[in-house]
Amino acid sequence: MSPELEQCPRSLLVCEKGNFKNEKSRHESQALKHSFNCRISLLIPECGRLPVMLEKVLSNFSSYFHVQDFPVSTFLEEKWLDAVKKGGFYALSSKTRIDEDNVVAVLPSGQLILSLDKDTYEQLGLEGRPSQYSHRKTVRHIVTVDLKSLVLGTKKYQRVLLCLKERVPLKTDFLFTAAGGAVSLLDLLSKQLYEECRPALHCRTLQDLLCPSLIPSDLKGESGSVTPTQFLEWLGAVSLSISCDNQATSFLSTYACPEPQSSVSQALLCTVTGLISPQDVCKLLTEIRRYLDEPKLTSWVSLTVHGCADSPVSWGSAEHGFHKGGENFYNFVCFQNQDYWLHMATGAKDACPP
Amino acid sequence: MEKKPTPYERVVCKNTSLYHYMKINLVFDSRNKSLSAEQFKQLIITGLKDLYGEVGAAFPFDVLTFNQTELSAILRVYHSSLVKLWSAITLIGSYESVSCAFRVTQVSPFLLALSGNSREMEVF
Amino acid sequence: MSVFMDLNITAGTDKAKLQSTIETAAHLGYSTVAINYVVEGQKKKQLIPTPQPLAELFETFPTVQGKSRPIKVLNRLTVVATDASHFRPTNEYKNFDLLAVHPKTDKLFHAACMNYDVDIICISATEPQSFHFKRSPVNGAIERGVFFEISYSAGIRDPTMKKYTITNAVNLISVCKGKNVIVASGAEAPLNLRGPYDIANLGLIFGLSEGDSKAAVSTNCRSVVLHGETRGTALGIIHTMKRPQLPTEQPEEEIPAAKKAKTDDGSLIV
Amino acid sequence: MVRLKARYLLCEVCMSERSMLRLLEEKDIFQAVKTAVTTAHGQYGLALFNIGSAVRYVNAYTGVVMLRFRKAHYQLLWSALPFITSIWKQGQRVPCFFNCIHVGGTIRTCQKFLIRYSRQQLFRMLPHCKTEAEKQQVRKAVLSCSLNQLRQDDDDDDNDDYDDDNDDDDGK
Repeated sequence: MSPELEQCPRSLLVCEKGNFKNEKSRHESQALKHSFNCRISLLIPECGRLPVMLEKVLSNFSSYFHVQDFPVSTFLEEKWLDAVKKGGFYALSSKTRIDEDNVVAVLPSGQLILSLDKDTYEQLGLEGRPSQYSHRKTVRHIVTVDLKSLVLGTKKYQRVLLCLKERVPLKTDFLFTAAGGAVSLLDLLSKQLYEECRPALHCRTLQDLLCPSLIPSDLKGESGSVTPTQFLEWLGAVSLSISCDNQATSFLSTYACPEPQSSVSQALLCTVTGLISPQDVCKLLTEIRRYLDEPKLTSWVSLTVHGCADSPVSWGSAEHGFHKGGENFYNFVCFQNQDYWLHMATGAKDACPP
Repeated sequence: MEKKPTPYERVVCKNTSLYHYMKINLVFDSRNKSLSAEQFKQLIITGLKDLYGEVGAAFPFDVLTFNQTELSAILRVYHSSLVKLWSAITLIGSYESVSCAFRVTQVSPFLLALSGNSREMEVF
Repeated sequence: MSVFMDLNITAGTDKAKLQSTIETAAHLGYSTVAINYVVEGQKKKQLIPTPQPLAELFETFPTVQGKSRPIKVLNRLTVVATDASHFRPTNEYKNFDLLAVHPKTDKLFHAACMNYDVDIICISATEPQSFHFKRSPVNGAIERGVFFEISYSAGIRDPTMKKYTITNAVNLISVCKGKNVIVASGAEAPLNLRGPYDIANLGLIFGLSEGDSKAAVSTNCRSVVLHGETRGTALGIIHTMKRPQLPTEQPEEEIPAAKKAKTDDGSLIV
Repeated sequence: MVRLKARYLLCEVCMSERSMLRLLEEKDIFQAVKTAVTTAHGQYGLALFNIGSAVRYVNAYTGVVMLRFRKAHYQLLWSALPFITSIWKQGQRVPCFFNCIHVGGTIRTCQKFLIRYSRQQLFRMLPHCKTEAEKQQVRKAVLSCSLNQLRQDDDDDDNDDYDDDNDDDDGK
């Protein structure tokens, strides 16, 4: 049939294998670079109840705050600038879509990122670079303002303030979170009408689950075990409660758990939804490693972290876009011997993960 | 006995996923229309057959989940027939001469991405 | 990309139906819709309808899915022209935000592309096109910033119409090479509407590229709306607003003393 | 003006009863192809078929037909040809199948191919001839089409009268 209808937008999957104890291991920096996470899910085989230690970490995730009609120029106020300089501060505009609207984000590195449509960019008058994922004509520009190097009262500061306050007084809904305790969002938001939200924790126990058998040393699935795509598909099937035992001839679905497989009597699936800071993810990862240090029935635990589809960045400050799906997520599989697998996936309009 | 840590390895795969996944649901004017998973799949096949003929009707795809009360489903389709399946679903306009429409919530090359779509979440 | 728009929602006579169609459009993620009033040219003295005041339609406009702002509604007039006399720019046309023409003959198509002061040229979706799209008028239209509209809902309402929709769309797109095309619904009921990403995918089977087909529901529609705003003025439109405290833009290099003094009354501190 | 590129498909209509071939008409072939495309590729196939497809040449003696499709989607339409199992003629169903013998970009290349092909067919006919008169006729026909070919290689532009050269000679 027509070949042009058989093409799909590209997707990327980066698979890594390493050991947590390796000094050069980048697992932490990779997790920290992924700034805006909207959901994590944890799968622990051979476990019926959430272990106390893990529960403690999960329930201690920092709150996030929702503010309506927050003017972007507020970030230039002195106390906000100070807060940003302290680090661990995250802000992302909400109810704005990266392929349609203006999206604003503040990264912990102190960068204020404005992903703007053509009109706004032209009115704003701050220099930016055209979006990498434009078509024919550039209709989206990315303006980056380094808030850390911005000093109150300088010419540059005045200019940014003028643009954001007078020329285009951008206002959107925002989500804030802070990690590390250096920044007190409650103080900062005292003048605003805000809503404090707690990340929502849900746990589900799955009975008699068919699990693919994983071999830590075999990342690519070359020696007959599961390939990364098969494994991720299976993880997706588990979290969406898709039945895995279908015959190849059945009418509705032919999906089956990849071979080699084994049956697990029970497994625990926990999801936390909300704006989750990367620091919290790292804490959880450390706790999972500690959990696996003790002898357990299971040989592995999986942690999936979903990024926000409408964030202007995916990893670090690499531009993120939305074509027909804005997927950007990563998945850690932690093994008992402190080995790990890391799968990082992005969609069509994304740079390659670090 | 400490084993030597496994060496670091990195593989970058492009377009690795053989399948694409679609989260869809079917809406009717009246609420009380109900259909089984088989009828649901048959409706899609009919749509495929109408738009792409016998060749289209033969595209393999899976209905991974089906929720009878919400008439929502997750489909799995080979990436080469995604565009055709999607367009056929788009152009389905009636079921048993009752007008209906498919709403596509999300399409992704990763099934896992369907479980964490920030656009669907209430908190944002 | 700009926001998603559906620039063709059939007005009809049933107000409740129109309301629910617009609500559905908002739910599907369209930020702007246009209510389409159609004038068939045949009748001698058909009155050009006056658009229904939007305030009568909704007290509060429905909120767009996933956003915090309400949907924007425009009015559009489509003149179905089988004869050159059918398209007469009168003052009544000025009541509408957008003006479209549906030429039925080769000559009228040529005239619509090259001369008519319209925003949109409609392409037939329910019958085979009676003429070929020629490159020169199509290029002329592209140069003038006039857009071609493919409407898809006829194929949803009546399955046998699909072939005409696809044939005419493929024909058009092979001539215009994917430029200046918008895809709109032409919906009469909520269930005729489809989501913007579905339409971006549907564009692929019309022969549009990935980027072009997404532009057909977003960026190109924005150009149409802007074209609609500028129509009637000479070349463009200038919004002027008084901003008393806005000082002149400062060049980055050293400012001479004379200029420094000028900015003293402004808010800029040097 | 940019030329709209086309692909010409030379097909042999194979029928069990050769006598039925004589009744072949362009519109029957067109209808048969259209139906097959609709069955195999649905409304989408039909929509593409409606753009610039035509039956350009029918030889009722040899059963050779030439179909014209747009280059952009000839592969899709071609794929429907093997599914043709019959042609409707005067309310009568005539079983047949299409055998595609050549795909060309211009009518001219198809014509050249057809002449070569017809000649081969004539050579194959030769041993089957029963009487000397028949043999002579075939030889003459072979000769005539090689002459034709020479003549045609000389004049470059004109290919309008392509179908009257080989109508008669391979009529055996």
